[in-house]
Amino acid sequence: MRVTVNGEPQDIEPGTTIRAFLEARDIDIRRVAVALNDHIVPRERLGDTRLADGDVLEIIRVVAGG
Amino acid sequence: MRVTVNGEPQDIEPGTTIRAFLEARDIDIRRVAVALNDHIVPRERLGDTRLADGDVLEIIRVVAGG
Amino acid sequence: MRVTVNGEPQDIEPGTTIRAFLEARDIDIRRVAVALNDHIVPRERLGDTRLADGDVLEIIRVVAGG
Amino acid sequence: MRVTVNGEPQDIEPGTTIRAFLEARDIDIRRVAVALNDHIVPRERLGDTRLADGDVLEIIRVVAGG
Amino acid sequence: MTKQAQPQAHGQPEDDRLTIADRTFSSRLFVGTGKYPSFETMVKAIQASGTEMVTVAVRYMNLDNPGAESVLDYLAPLQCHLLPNTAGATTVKQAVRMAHLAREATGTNWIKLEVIGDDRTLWPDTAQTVEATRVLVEEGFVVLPYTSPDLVAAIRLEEAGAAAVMPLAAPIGTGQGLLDWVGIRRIVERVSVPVVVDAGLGVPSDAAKAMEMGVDAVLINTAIALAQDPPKMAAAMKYGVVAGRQAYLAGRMPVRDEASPSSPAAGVIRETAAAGS
Amino acid sequence: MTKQAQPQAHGQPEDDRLTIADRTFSSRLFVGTGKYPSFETMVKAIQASGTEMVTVAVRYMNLDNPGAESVLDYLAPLQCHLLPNTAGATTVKQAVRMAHLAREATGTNWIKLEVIGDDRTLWPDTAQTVEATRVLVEEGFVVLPYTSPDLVAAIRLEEAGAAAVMPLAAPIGTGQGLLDWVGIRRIVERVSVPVVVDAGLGVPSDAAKAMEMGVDAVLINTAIALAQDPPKMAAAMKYGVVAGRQAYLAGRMPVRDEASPSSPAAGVIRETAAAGS
Amino acid sequence: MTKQAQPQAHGQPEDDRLTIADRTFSSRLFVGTGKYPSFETMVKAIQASGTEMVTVAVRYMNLDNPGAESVLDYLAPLQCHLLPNTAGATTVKQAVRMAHLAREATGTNWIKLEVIGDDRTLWPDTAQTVEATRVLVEEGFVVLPYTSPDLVAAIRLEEAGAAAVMPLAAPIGTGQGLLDWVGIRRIVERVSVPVVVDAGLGVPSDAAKAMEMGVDAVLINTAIALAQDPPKMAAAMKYGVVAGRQAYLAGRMPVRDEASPSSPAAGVIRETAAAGS
Amino acid sequence: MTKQAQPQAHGQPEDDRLTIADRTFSSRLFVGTGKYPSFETMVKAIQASGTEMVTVAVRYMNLDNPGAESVLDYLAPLQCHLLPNTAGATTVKQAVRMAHLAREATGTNWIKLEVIGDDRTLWPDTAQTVEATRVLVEEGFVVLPYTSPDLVAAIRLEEAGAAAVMPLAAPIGTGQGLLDWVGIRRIVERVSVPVVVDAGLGVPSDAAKAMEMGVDAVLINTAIALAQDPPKMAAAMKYGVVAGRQAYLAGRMPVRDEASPSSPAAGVIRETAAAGS
Repeated sequence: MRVTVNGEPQDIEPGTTIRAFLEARDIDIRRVAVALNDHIVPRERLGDTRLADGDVLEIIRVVAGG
Repeated sequence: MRVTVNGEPQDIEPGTTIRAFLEARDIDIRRVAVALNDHIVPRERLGDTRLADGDVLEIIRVVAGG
Repeated sequence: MRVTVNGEPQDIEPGTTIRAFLEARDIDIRRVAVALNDHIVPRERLGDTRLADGDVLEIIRVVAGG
Repeated sequence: MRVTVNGEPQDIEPGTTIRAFLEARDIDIRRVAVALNDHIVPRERLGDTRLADGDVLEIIRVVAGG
Repeated sequence: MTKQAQPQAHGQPEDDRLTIADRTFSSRLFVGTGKYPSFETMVKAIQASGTEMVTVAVRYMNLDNPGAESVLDYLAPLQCHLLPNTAGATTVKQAVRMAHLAREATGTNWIKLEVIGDDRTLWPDTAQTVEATRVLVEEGFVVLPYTSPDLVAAIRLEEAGAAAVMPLAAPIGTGQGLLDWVGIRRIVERVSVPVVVDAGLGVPSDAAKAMEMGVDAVLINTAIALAQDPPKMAAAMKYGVVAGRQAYLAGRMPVRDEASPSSPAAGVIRETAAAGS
Repeated sequence: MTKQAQPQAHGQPEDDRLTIADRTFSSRLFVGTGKYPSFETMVKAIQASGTEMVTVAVRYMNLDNPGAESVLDYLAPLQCHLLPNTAGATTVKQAVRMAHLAREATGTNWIKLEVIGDDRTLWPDTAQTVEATRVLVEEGFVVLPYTSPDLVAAIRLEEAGAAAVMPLAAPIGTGQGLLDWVGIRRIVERVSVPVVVDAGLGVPSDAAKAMEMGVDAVLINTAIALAQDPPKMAAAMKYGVVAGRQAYLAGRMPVRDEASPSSPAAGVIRETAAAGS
Repeated sequence: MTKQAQPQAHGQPEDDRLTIADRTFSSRLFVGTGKYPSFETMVKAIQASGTEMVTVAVRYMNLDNPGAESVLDYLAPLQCHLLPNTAGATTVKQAVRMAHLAREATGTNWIKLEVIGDDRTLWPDTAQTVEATRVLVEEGFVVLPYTSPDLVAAIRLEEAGAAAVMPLAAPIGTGQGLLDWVGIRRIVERVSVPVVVDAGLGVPSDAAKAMEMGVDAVLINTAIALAQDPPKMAAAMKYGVVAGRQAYLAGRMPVRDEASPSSPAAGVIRETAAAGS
Repeated sequence: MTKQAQPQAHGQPEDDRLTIADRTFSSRLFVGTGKYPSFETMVKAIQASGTEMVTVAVRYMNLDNPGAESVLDYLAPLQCHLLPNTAGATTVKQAVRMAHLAREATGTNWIKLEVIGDDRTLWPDTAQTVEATRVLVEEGFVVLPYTSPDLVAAIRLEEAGAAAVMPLAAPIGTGQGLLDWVGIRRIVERVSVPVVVDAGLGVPSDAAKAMEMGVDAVLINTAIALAQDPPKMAAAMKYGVVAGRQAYLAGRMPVRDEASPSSPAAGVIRETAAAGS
């Protein structure tokens, strides 16, 4: 199953939740914002939102800036 | 019959054309622009446009400005 | 006997020392500089310097300034 | 016989006038100012002023400048 | 799309014409007609300025005095182009309406577009000015909008079809000169239509400085009209504009940090002959 | 003793001559002859400038090349006055000596006096310049000293008999413009001999600004000689000087804090007829 | 609606708090977190600055390096408010989206709104910024928009509900200082929400000058981050802001045209005693 | 002989002392005592300023009121150094005499030397100031001469033995700020004794700007004494001086022509997910 994450294609297991996807990559979910198909997924919903084929996922972090 | 000219009420004879109205006041029609009820009346139509009761007439001239 | 003090004529007793002159006017000698006939009189010499007729005395104080 | 001209030593014939010195070098005397041993020699005197051993001659011209 | 800040010197001045839309100008000075002590003085000043285009306004006629002298009677013999303005407008709708009436009254489709956003400073509302430009360009007007020195506003005006952009130097009528000259220069560097500095210039050195930066023309009213001697000041402005333009074409010397003598360093005359060698 | 910063406008430009000592000038632009790419370009620039007086320097002749072209060959046909300078002098004695030699070489008793106090910035030593002025005036020279924008130095130069005072705008050859224009204006207000701004001007707007403050003339060299097109820049400077002078005579509008419209406040056209009354 | 340019001196500095929306600040210096040589230096600089609010940006995570250190790890101990920005946005839609994501990522509804209209100069598009402000305010954000020194844009931002307006001093990252300080002052005089000067300040005197004009706070990033010693410069900026604010509250002396001695005119000591009377 | 305009950042502020002759100062702000509304206000302002040296003048005592309060009664508890001046002197002789009397009256051999050349502007006569410096240094005084921003005058003062040079920012008492800041900077770059900017500063940003250029200290009187709240303005000046000094030590960012974002260029969030690459 293929999804797009931050503009790049990624193959993942069907049924994967966003939270699982992030934790598998050691991403601290308290430090990111996530949008799925253009809609923001609140942090507390990441664990029960499953990715589907063709989904577009965006993972945003805070960086230094002026 | 009463019309409004440049914001002021004026009593005029029924059937008066704009041109007649202007000429009666010594206004050179080649030097003005005229709007009747918010629509510009081209100079060549001033002679055949008759004022009606309640009409709103605007007479504009060129002045010095920056 | 007449001397000039800060540009003004003053009559004083012959034999008056500068110190006596100053103290008679409640002037604190630790706070002034004194010139007699264009020469500065050091503070410690004020008590043994006597004024003579025609002397020109200048008494200078410190004032606020920028 | 040796003279100094504009800071450089030059060997010349005894008895040479300044005018002769200049003309021998194609220098237009109407366009220069000349000083001999620190004194200016007026143009009309160049012809009768002879150089002597050890003389210091300065030849000045007008140049472009601001 | 971008103009050079320092062009190679080129051509003769007589070839140095300014083209805006369909008109070509020899003079890069436009002049306003307001505020003169008399129409006679205005005429003399316009003549002295050498301008080829003057601004006028449109207003309701005062019907109590319909025979009042018209500025047009004085301007007609001068053979200048007219540039009517929308001075006084504060909304798109009002500005567009004034443009229509001005076209009817003057016969020209050129319009100096003003949409004021703040009454006290007469600062333009650039967002509405962009919108009004779009409307009027669509209707066939040649639009010269008065704007602030805001770069993006100028870019948007160009995109909306403005025939030129006219950033202000300082608030109208103040004569404070080029307050934000860096802002004006930024516009000159980024916009491809002509840039005309409008409003706030006070003296010819202001006009010259604007032209030296590559501004294409300037529009001056108060600084001439309220000078003690308006015709003489008009001539002064003419020369200032020419000076600045010629300097722009001539290519200025680079500014240097270090002093450098104008006379030769070699051969300096000594204090005394004896000091020689 | 004091000049007006803003005179009543007066007279025609043709009557507006500048007199320094025994010479009267129609042009208020003096031009230096150094640093041009060629004598031919220099001649064209001088002609384009309209100047009536040019500066020259005096130097030891290079005896290895005595027949080198003279700048005088090029200047002679131009009918300009010559103003020889003492450029390179750093002491009173040296400056005085250069003045003597310059007088002999050029036949004029006019001298642009320079006594430099700092080699890197070419800043004048005003104390020595005052002293040299005193000496040369006594000897019958017409002395035009180059000075800093220091007010008291300018006053002392006038007291010493200077025919004019020539404060610098910026260090020689930098083109930085009027760095301390307040200083220059202070001199204009307090000195009664003509004030000529010398050195550092870069563009015509600089020259115009100086003239608008009441400066009597400007002297320009590098900004013309090192422009990409020196004759065109010379013309630009001519116009800039005329512009500034005319503006000074015309009497500028007062600078205002508050905006004020150029078009009438009354009779502004409404957004819609219905809005009427 | 209008603030005083020169208030009566009042209160003690400890009472002089700045309130924006629901937050109150003792420090009037906000600091950006970009461009530091290291996070450690950033932390030291933030501490030295005494700031209570720092800006951050939001970006796509680089999935090739998801464990990269987070700026938040360094900021967390500092107890500063976060002010996320929309840097990089060029449209209303993009800015609004970035604001949403920033809110989710940081937990604050405060947003520094940037909508850039020109990539080269990073000049704001004020029309779109007004529109984005309207949208975000409606959604409950506390919006602090970055804007140009254009007066009417600032007024429109206030009307749209901005909690403060943040005009630029000079283009972002240039350190050129207050280019159009008259424009900034105009905004201060006409807008009633706090004015924060953002972008382009280079040195503490720039910050002090802004504060002296009545600006409520300044936001500085590059001038600290790219100083040779960022923590020391951060302290310098802190002092500059305090100096300017205190001076504003203290009420400056009026500028005078004429000199006036600081020491008494009477009783001046004569050259010689003999000169007496 | 020459100081760096931009030193490597170094040391801690507590190590950053200023030494003039035999005195070392932690504060780089000197304060004048004239013109305060009352001695009480003066004392509070001096305390708030953190200064370690204050100026005073000497005058003939008024014999009609010999018991008048002395400024010294108020200054004594403050533990500041006294710097008596020669304000009012217009000749070398008068200034030297005032210095002698000041030394006798105050017990210090430090003297702020003023020799005024023009009564209206209080402009210094630099030539006489150099001469008086020479005389007083020979007599063992520590001489701090007030001078103009003229470079060569400053060099001559250093050569004459001045312990510091004190160029004016603007005419005394005007608060006009750094009129010829380029002139001041030129002096900083070329003189090796401390440079103290004296006279004409109006606000802390003026003081900070001077310090950022490498000036060693500033002397302020009128701008504090005539502020609406002198003690608060004194504190503001203290912070302004510290800010400027710290910035000088920190090494400012280079000014850049081109904008440069403070937030990362990479990873900017797209308008919509669908827009994804």
